[in-house]
Amino acid sequence: MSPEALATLESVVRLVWLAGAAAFVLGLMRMNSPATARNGNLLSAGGMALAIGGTAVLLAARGEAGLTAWIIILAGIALGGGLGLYTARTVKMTAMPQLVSLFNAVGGGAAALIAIDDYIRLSNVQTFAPGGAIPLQVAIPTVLDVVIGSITFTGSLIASGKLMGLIPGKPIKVPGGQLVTLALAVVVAVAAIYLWLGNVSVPILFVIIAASLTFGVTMVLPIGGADMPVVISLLNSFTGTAVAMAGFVISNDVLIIAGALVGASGAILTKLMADAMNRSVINIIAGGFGGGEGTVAAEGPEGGTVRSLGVDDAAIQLAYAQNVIIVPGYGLAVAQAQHGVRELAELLEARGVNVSYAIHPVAGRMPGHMNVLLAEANVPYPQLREMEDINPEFDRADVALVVGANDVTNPAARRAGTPVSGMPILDVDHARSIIVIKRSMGRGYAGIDNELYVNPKTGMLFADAKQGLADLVAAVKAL
Amino acid sequence: MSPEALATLESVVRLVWLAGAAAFVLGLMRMNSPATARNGNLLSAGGMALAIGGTAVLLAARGEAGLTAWIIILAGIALGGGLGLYTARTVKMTAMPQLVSLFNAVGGGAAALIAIDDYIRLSNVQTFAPGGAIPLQVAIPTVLDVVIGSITFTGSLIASGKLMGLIPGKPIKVPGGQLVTLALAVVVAVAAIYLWLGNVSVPILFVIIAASLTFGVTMVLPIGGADMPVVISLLNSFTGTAVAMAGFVISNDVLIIAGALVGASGAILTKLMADAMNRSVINIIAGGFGGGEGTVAAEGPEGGTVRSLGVDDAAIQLAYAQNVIIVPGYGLAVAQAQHGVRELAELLEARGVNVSYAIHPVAGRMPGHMNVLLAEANVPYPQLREMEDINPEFDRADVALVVGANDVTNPAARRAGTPVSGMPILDVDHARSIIVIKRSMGRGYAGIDNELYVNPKTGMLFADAKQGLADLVAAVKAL
Amino acid sequence: MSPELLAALTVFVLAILCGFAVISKVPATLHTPLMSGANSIHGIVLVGSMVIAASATDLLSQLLSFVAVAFATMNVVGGYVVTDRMLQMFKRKPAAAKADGGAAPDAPKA
Amino acid sequence: MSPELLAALTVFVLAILCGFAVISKVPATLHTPLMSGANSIHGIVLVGSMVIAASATDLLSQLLSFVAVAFATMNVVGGYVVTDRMLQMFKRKPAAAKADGGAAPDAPKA
Ligand SMILES: NC(=O)c1ccc[n+]([C@@H]2O[C@H](COP(=O)([O-])OP(=O)(O)OC[C@H]3O[C@@H](n4cnc5c(N)ncnc54)[C@H](OP(=O)(O)O)[C@@H]3O)[C@@H](O)[C@H]2O)c1
Ligand SMILES: NC(=O)c1ccc[n+]([C@@H]2O[C@H](COP(=O)([O-])OP(=O)(O)OC[C@H]3O[C@@H](n4cnc5c(N)ncnc54)[C@H](OP(=O)(O)O)[C@@H]3O)[C@@H](O)[C@H]2O)c1
Repeated sequence: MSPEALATLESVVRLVWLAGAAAFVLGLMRMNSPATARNGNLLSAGGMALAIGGTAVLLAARGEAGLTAWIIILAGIALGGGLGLYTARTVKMTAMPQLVSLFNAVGGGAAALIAIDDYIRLSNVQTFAPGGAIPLQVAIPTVLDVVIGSITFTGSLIASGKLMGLIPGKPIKVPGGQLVTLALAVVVAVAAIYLWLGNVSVPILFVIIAASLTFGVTMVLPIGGADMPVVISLLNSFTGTAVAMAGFVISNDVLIIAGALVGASGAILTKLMADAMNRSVINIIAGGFGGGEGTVAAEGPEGGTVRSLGVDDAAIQLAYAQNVIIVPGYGLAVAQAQHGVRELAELLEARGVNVSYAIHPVAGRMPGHMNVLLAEANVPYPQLREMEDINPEFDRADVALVVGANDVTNPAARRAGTPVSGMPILDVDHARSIIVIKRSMGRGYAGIDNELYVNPKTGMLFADAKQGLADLVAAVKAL
Repeated sequence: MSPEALATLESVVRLVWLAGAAAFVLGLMRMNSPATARNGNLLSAGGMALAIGGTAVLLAARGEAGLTAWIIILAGIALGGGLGLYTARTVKMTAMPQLVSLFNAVGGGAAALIAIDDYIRLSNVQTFAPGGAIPLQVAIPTVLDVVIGSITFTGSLIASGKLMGLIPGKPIKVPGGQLVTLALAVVVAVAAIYLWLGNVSVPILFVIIAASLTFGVTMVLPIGGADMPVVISLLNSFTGTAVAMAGFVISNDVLIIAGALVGASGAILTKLMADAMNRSVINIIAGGFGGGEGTVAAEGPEGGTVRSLGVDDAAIQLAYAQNVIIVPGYGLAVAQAQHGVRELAELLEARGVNVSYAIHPVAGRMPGHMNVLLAEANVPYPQLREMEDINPEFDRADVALVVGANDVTNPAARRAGTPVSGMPILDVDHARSIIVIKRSMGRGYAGIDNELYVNPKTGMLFADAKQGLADLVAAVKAL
Repeated sequence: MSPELLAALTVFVLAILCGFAVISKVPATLHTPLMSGANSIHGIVLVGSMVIAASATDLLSQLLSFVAVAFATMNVVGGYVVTDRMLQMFKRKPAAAKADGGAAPDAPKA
Repeated sequence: MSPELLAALTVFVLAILCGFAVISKVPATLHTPLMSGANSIHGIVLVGSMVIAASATDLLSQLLSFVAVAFATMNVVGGYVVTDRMLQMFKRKPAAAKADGGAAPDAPKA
């Protein structure tokens, strides 16, 4: 290919990359609303295909890649693509967050590898020309990429492991704790400054890598499993930043744009996620009250009596109500009771009862958890009502049926001074009567008692969510 | 200043410009919500000050500007700044759109002047080196800048004149109409292609300027005065684009960024504005049904009887109601009756009536018109309720008091086939009883009869809004 | 295509995307202030006007750039001030009825 | 600071602003799919991995770039597919109860 033709091709490929980057932005924009979200994801995927295709054409035209290089590329794509496709296709809906975290880990790893490879090559060149330093504008993004990418790699793996249950979900205190973390940070900082001062040293780079990889582990281990979605989102933002740095290292605009885009949007998303739980990101990373997964205490809240309710009573209340609002929570997800709840709702609707679902934004353990589960059980989308939307309607509800939800219904959130204070809650206590299905008087994620349970209007139906719903269905049918 | 120091300064100023551009984006972002909007505007202004200050420092350091140049700059700033400050400070709230349009005109003019000046200079150089063409990557943005900037200049002036009443608000049919417009477009296109083919000619540039200036006039003249806010928004987006082109012409990133930002956000805003009126931008530009400003017909809608209501009856209904919803419209703005309506509301509240205001997004003649007017009259912000928010509450309202609103309450919008079909309306007809203050059975902006007025629940209080409200206040006091 | 032009195009496209993303779900109430706020931003053309004024040597150039500077400054100053005045109206608590200009009711226009 | 670096920085800053602007008022329901969607986007690192793989000559570089390509592709392919699966759940009308995988209820984890 003639030099002019190649130059033109380079320009064209750069424009193609730009088009790809634009598709990412437009795709994310469309993912802001449920109606266009899927389409937005496809747009983004199209942009990605374009960018990758353009790269392949450019590399082929440049002709610098030999047979080995092509084999490496194609084998890598086949291997990674196959693994990605297989795991993404077969994962269960409830196991998605851990998979996303895994994908995030490899993305961060790839970004770090680019900088590592680039640095080793540059250092080889420098060895032949001693005294010549690696310019600061390469050294800075290289080190940042390696540090952030490595932290993301191990951090995301740990997060994924916690969610898979391979690593205990409980906060694990690292021996030495904050001291170790501090020491690692100091090592990284000193080594980075050493390299930025103009010294070229691969061993020092490996010190940075090792310290950063360890840092990723010690950062995520002490955080409770229930906080993992926020942590994953944060690490996702990190990967974006690492990719942008990789873009600076190899002077590639599309990496810079896409990386910065993810870095920034991921940061906002992390904040939104934390906000929805009424916590700060700092608080989560520092290891908050997370990890106390249900069934802690068995005593009722002081000063109130708990009224236990039989299945038949509950069935009658539901069957003869006009308006029923179902409030699903984490317990429903754990018990995989989404199909049971749908069955009950259909039964009630067939009897002329109005049924809707009140979806708290952070019900469950990841944002949108309830929507995904109920959608999986084919609950019609319009029946799912968001908190702000449905809260006024509890006043008109005859029965609120709470299934495995706890914190998101706790009226204590309206007072100051409790761990849930300030978190917006579902106004379940405004309903004419309340039925709560859970196994015991156990606490929820925040680890505090729920005043709703001692409300005189409340009847407790102690059961596993799945079993309790099945019993209710049978009882309603028998009426 | 040494060349190295100057180079460093250039880098710094470019970073300052970038910071300014970032402030524009962040400022616009904050202007998305009423709580942060003012702060956002200040942030944007701060970015602007930074960018201008940086430019001044850079020009001074370069030392290429002589005394004359500095006098020109300072005199220009003093003149333009003084005019801008004075007009902006003294304008009445109701006259804001025409002023914004005026500012838009001068902005577009300045953008066009930059390209014109640049072209003339380049052509002088080219004359000395005959045969050398102006490169396409300069010629294209130059022509685009000149065309768009010129159209904006005259178009915005006409829009402003229409709103000021200097030019009749009615659609003015240009003799020859679309033919003239088409001819102008052809002239511009041919001349542009001539220049892009490598010919350097200042006279041809002036042909383009003249044709574009005329095009701006013929484009806006046939559009009705009531559609001007949308037109101004569109021209605003044009100016942004022209400024971005000016940035390409003189290779200045901050002009490109800020211009493109305004071009794109202005385009979206124009679409949102048009959407809110249930019209398309194309439809507006092509000159729709606009311009029929009130008082067209005097006959009542067929098939219904109109019930006229006395002031005292109306006062009693209002004074003994529990919930009153006030629906302000264009007539209230015209009659400057915002203070009267606040007085009546306060009087009613003192008697224990719940009063709120239902604000339709396009009530009046510019978006947010009603909010601005009522805020000016010190109506407490929380009493202003948006359409989606208050519509369900009409069911519980004892009286809906419609003041000079027409189209936004017309139930015909719920049916297909009328000019307002599909426009969301205020559910005024759901109120227990309805009082309408207007001068006659005259039509609104859309030029159709309002079925609300023949609703048996409706009583018409025929009066100028200001006078009618004053009478009502007196009558309520007398109770 | 020169690398500079490519870079400028990249910047252009990204700024357009920013513009699209920024104006997404705006309440209609804020349409007019937003239009006005965006209007002030294109006053950045003042930077360009200053640059051409600084290098203007012949009379025509000086005249053109003087007008450009004056126009652009009017756009900047007037734009921000008028936007601020509009937004002042949105404050939640009317801090003690202030006797601002423009409150004087005027003869109806229509 | 070289002009290229300045240009790259400009692009970086603009992309950050785009990122901020894009995620503004998102319903909590979409937080997880959005996170996953953003996660796929940084799979663009595959482009960088391909570029270094193409110029890898020594064994170490080849190894590193092979791993990078595989990692990045896994991120891209898996990311988009899993996001799409999540978003499929948001369709309004469940088109005839489809017997999708993952519906099989599983033993509770807690
Ligand atoms: N969505 C997110 O993004 C996210 C992320 C991290 C943390 N969080 C936090 O998670 C909490 C969510 O609130 P939530 O009300 O959904 O859940 P929750 O407060 O954690 O309570 C769940 C309840 O479900 C019951 N339960 C557990 N297994 C059950 C089973 N098999 N059958 C029936 N009931 C069962 C438990 O009581 P028994 O043991 O008595 O059965 C427990 O009290 C909030 O505090 C939120 O801040 C949310
Ligand atoms: N807000 C925007 O951005 C915008 C922009 C362009 C167009 N529009 C359009 O404007 C319309 C707005 O609806 P709207 O209901 O507010 O107004 P409207 O439909 O235009 O009706 C206004 C009514 O006010 C009455 N009126 C006029 N002067 C009056 C006075 N001095 N005292 C009392 N009443 C007076 C008129 O009836 P009488 O003559 O009988 O008194 C007229 O029917 C919509 O069609 C909308 O699409 C809005």
